[in-house]
Amino acid sequence: MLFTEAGQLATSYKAEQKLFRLRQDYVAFGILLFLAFVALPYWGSDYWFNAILIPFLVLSLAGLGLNLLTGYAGQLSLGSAAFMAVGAFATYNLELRIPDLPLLFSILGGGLFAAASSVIFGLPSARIKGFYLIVSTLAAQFFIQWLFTKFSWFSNGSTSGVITAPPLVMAGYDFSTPVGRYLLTLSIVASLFLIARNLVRSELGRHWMAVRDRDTAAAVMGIPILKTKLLAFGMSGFILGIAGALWAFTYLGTVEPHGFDLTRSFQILFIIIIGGMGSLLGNFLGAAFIVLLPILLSQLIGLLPANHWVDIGQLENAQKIIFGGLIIFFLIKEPDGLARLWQRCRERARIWPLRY
Amino acid sequence: MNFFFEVLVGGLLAGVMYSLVAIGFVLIYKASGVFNFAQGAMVLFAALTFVSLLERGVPFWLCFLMTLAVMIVLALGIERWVLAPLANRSPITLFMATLGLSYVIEGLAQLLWGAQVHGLELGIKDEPFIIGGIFLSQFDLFAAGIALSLVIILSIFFNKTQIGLSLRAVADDTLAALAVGIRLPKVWVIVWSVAGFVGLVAGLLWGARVGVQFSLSLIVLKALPVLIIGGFTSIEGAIVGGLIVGASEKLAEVYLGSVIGGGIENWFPYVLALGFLLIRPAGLFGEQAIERV
Amino acid sequence: MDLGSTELTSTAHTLLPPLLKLENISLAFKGVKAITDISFEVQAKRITALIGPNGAGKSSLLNVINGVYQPQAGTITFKQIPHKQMTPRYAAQQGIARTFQNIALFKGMSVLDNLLTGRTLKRHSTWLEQAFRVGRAPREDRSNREYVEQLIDFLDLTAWRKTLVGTLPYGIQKRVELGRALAAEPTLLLLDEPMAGMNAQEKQEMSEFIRAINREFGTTIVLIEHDLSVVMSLSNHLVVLDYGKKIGDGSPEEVRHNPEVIAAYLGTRH
Amino acid sequence: MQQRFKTLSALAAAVISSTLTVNTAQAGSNEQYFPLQSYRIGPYAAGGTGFFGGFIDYLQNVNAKGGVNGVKLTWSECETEYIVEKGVECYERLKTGLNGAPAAATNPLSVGIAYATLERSTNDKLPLITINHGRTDSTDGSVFPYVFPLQLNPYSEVSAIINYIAQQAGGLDKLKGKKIVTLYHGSPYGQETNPIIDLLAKKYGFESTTIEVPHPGNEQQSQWLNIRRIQPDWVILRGWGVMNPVALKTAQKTGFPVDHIIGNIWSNSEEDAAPAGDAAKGFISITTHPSGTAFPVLQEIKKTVVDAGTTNLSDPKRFGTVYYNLGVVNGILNVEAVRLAQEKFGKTPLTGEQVQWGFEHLNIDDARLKDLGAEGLLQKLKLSCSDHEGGGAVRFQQWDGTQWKVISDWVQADRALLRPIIEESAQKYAKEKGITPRDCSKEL
Repeated sequence: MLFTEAGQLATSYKAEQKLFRLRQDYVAFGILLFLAFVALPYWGSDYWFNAILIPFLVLSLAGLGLNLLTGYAGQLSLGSAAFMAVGAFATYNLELRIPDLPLLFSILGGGLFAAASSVIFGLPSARIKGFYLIVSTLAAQFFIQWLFTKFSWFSNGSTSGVITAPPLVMAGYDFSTPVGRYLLTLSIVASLFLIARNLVRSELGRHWMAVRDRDTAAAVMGIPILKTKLLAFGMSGFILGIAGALWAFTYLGTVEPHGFDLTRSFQILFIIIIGGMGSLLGNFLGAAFIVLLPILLSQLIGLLPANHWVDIGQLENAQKIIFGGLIIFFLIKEPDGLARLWQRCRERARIWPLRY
Repeated sequence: MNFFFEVLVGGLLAGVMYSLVAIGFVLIYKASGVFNFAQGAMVLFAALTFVSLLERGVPFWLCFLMTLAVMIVLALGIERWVLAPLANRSPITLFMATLGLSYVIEGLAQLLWGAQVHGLELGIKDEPFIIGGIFLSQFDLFAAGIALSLVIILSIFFNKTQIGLSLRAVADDTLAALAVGIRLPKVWVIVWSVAGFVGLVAGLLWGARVGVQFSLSLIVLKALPVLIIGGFTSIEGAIVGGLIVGASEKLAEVYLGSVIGGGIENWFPYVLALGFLLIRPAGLFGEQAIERV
Repeated sequence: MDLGSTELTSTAHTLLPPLLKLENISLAFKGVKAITDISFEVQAKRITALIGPNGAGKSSLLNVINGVYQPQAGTITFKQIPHKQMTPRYAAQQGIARTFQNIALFKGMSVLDNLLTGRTLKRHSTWLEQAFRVGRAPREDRSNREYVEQLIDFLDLTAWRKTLVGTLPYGIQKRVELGRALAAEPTLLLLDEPMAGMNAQEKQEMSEFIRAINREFGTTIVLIEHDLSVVMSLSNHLVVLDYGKKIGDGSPEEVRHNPEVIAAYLGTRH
Repeated sequence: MQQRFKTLSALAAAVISSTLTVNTAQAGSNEQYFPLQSYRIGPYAAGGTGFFGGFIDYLQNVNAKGGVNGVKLTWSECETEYIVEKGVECYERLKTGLNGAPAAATNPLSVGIAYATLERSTNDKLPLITINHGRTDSTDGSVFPYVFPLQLNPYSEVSAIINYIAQQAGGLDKLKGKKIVTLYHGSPYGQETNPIIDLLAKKYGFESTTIEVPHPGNEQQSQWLNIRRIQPDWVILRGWGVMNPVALKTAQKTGFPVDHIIGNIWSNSEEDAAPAGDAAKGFISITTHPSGTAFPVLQEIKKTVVDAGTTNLSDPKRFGTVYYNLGVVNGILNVEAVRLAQEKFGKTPLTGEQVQWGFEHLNIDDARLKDLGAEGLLQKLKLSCSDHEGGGAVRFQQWDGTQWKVISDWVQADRALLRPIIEESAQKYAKEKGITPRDCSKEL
């Protein structure tokens, strides 16, 4: 029933351009929203909110930020974490220095600052291409981290450079409980994903993909290459910035510049490789994978009987190997990531019980 | 003024250490077009294997040979499970695969040998000595000597041996090389093994300098700007790039750092590399590619 | 099919000034000459073919015309405006569109999206309007979509509208690329070996499409093609290149009897 | 195919739900639980394996002697790799106890994780122990009731080092005109004390320069050339991990005498000195707990745990090293807090809130140190509502090429001088967070 499409034909181009074309998609989407906004807050435990759901949502958003740049516009970046840092620190300072600014505006402002810095470090993409661009993004990574560590102005004179979350109050409602932080994160993440969905289906989304697939051909068709790339950097930075602010304030509650180091950038890159480049759903799948796999592994290792032949802690090194191996595996076997696998499952389910 | 020269010379010598890592990149890039981010992990792996064997009482030269053997096995594995399946894929895909590879190698190194910090003594005293009022480090001079001999060995290898010549043929024109019967997988294994050898040498010198431990893999981040400045395809470029990066970052740390705040060494080479990139996209010694449409 | 085309006979000789005029164009890469001092004219609404052996500089010449390469010397006059050189974007804005020798489609996008990308210069809404689907954006979305759907019908691509172009057969990809160029409603269409690698029947089909485009849209076409039988029947005007120099220029009949062309191209080499 | 897929997904769901279920406390067990957010891999593994090795071995030792008043101690580990979000996940996973045994306190041994779980543990009423490190202003227990930077906070550390330098020079007044360079790790931890050293410089009239080493600290050529140019009397090394041996090696290379380098509390282990080889010979560092195995408590652990083959150390040679002994000290303090709280709340497993009372009333005097067999290993310690640090004294040790030799008696930090700064900072935090500080005069 869920996959019956027969008879649902789009009768106008307008109908085809709606958010979802199929009735089931609307139903499924509605159920999903209901689960996320109503059922989970009711059933979830603190552990689920604090340790799984919130980081999952934030990392999905960060994945989206990088995916727009790398998956859609084809510009490889190793500096995602730096723009998250800009978002977090800018939000913190906006909240601190403009007392009456509502929290939501501070977060949006943090996103805008991150977008601006992302555009600046994206400027060299006018001349350099491919993986040469990682130099520019790595420069961003190291420079921005240094900036926030070095100048304690950014952390309001805190000697250690650590910033802590402002009170999470919005429209008089306190979001500082685990459920509250979850709902706040979920609302922001959901809205940004909807905007992103519109964006990648719009003319700009096509421009990004055109630049990614064949930049010469794109130029020949009159697509302004630099503007298109910079818009990708900007949008990517904006979303990463908001993800950074959420990471700092709804997830951890506190953050230091070191929390946005190169390892984090790699983590986000892995999310989109595993999840699927150029796929919105892939961000969720990749983030879920990257959040859940270590927890599962560490739980499984915890189930092993303690003995002195194997050093349990050392076994955790296996996790690194598994991650690295999976990256290679996905690049070889499924370059389009989990999202593509999911799509295959759906296609198979659609024609079930037939094989093809 | 003496101080300036001290910083300069110290920086140049430190730069040689970066070059050592960068040479490994150049080899691999030339032969297989892969930008190998895992070179740092290979340095760590080689050094850790070496020092762990040494600590178990294996004599120095045997350690060296055994580690070399391990690096060759590693190269075989990489060819088989990473490079061959990814043949003809885009450079960015290959780069990301080496990112994954670096995780595998780092995890493997620590799984096998543990995470302790190991000291490594190569028997070179590091007492400073003074020439013309300038402090010089004996160890760094020694390292520079090793780097120089490494470059000579490699150039003999590439110019005089049969294997080396076929490697150069592949680097110059892969299709033509295939046509005359050079087998790519074999070439890859050889070149990754040679890169493993370079990694081992770099690992020993770096290990003696900073101790053999996890963060050795991070020196890859220093080698990157070196390559950008020198060009990905030239060993001379790696040396010159290393010298430029070493000298300029030390001078910047000392003179610029006192103005805008210290600790700028992490990003300064990148900004420098970016500057070079905007002026000479292929690096000082790299070949500029013409785009065909 | 109604795309506002004007009826005209492509063989009718016009006395209008040429749409495109190249004068003394020279191009070199790192000192190696690719094109030496080439001049010729392209009459509006006609089909001009560039022929010549591999490495003769044909593709380079197309690249010069639409601004991908910047020539070291010479003048390009398009619609009576002389230029030393153009950028690809400027050329596109002037109404020049093209296809590529090795298909340069956007592989990760569907046929429909590839063609829609061709309409880029027909849009005026900003990206913000597009992101939120407000202002001019929805209207443009609809009109562009309608135009592109007509093109899809015209090129007989309906079966593959939503397929990713990377997965399509070669011949279809060539047609999609033609469609993408056409979506821009160009004045001048440059086709770089539109029939390379095709069998006789596919070539026949492609020739029909090119002829139909020229006839129904009134588009001026410059194409590169190796198959002389196709070229002779399709084009009104031939320009022959060899080693970056022009060795022949004229109607198919004239070129067929040009001794230099026969020596360089038809006789000794093939 | 479809069937297999279904079975597989059902299986996967079962695994996920079973492994992700959080252990919830049930009544009935007679055990006290220690959630260990340990780290045994990653760049700082050497510290984690030593510290948690000592901690666990001490807990084993207590159990071998019948537990704390009959209450057995239990623990489980969760690997953090020193990564903040992993630490948070571990915290959330372990905080509710194990098989009915309630959690006593968390000991993440990481500044980052401590910061990230500070508010959480306060909300959950679970003491957060940051022995020898952590947030300096959490010393003020009126604002941070559940945070305990036991023995030594970062400010005290600097003050003690300056006092030692003064001792060597022959008095605080002799500091005038001296040059002291602080070489610090480019991280929040490294920077934390910079304002304090500048403050002390102003007060005592010495010249202070702070020089940053970017993380991780593989390359320090320019920093040490700079130091050579300044020609300081002393260099305070505020390092972490690889930065320490590299600093010593580079010092040697640039000709700076290593016996005028003083390592701080995280530059004081065997793992910091030994990899530098000869270059480390003569290096001085502070410690709150000497290394060595001569202390009765360590002999006891040797007998009940190490010789029994159940030591947590993968390399038993590390028994009695600095990190190991810090783990033992940490174990002693945790267990003492439990023991003390049991006196008030009864000899049963206690909640974190009850253990917090135990920590806040810790009073380890000479007699108690003797009972514990920890004389000389541990300093006297008295905690209160307003003072969550307690000690503030350090000893100095020198590396002789193979091991540390203690070279000074306890040197006390000038805690009275630091107190107003700490209070000011704590008040600022309280205001930012809307916390009403406790009135410590009313606490018993």
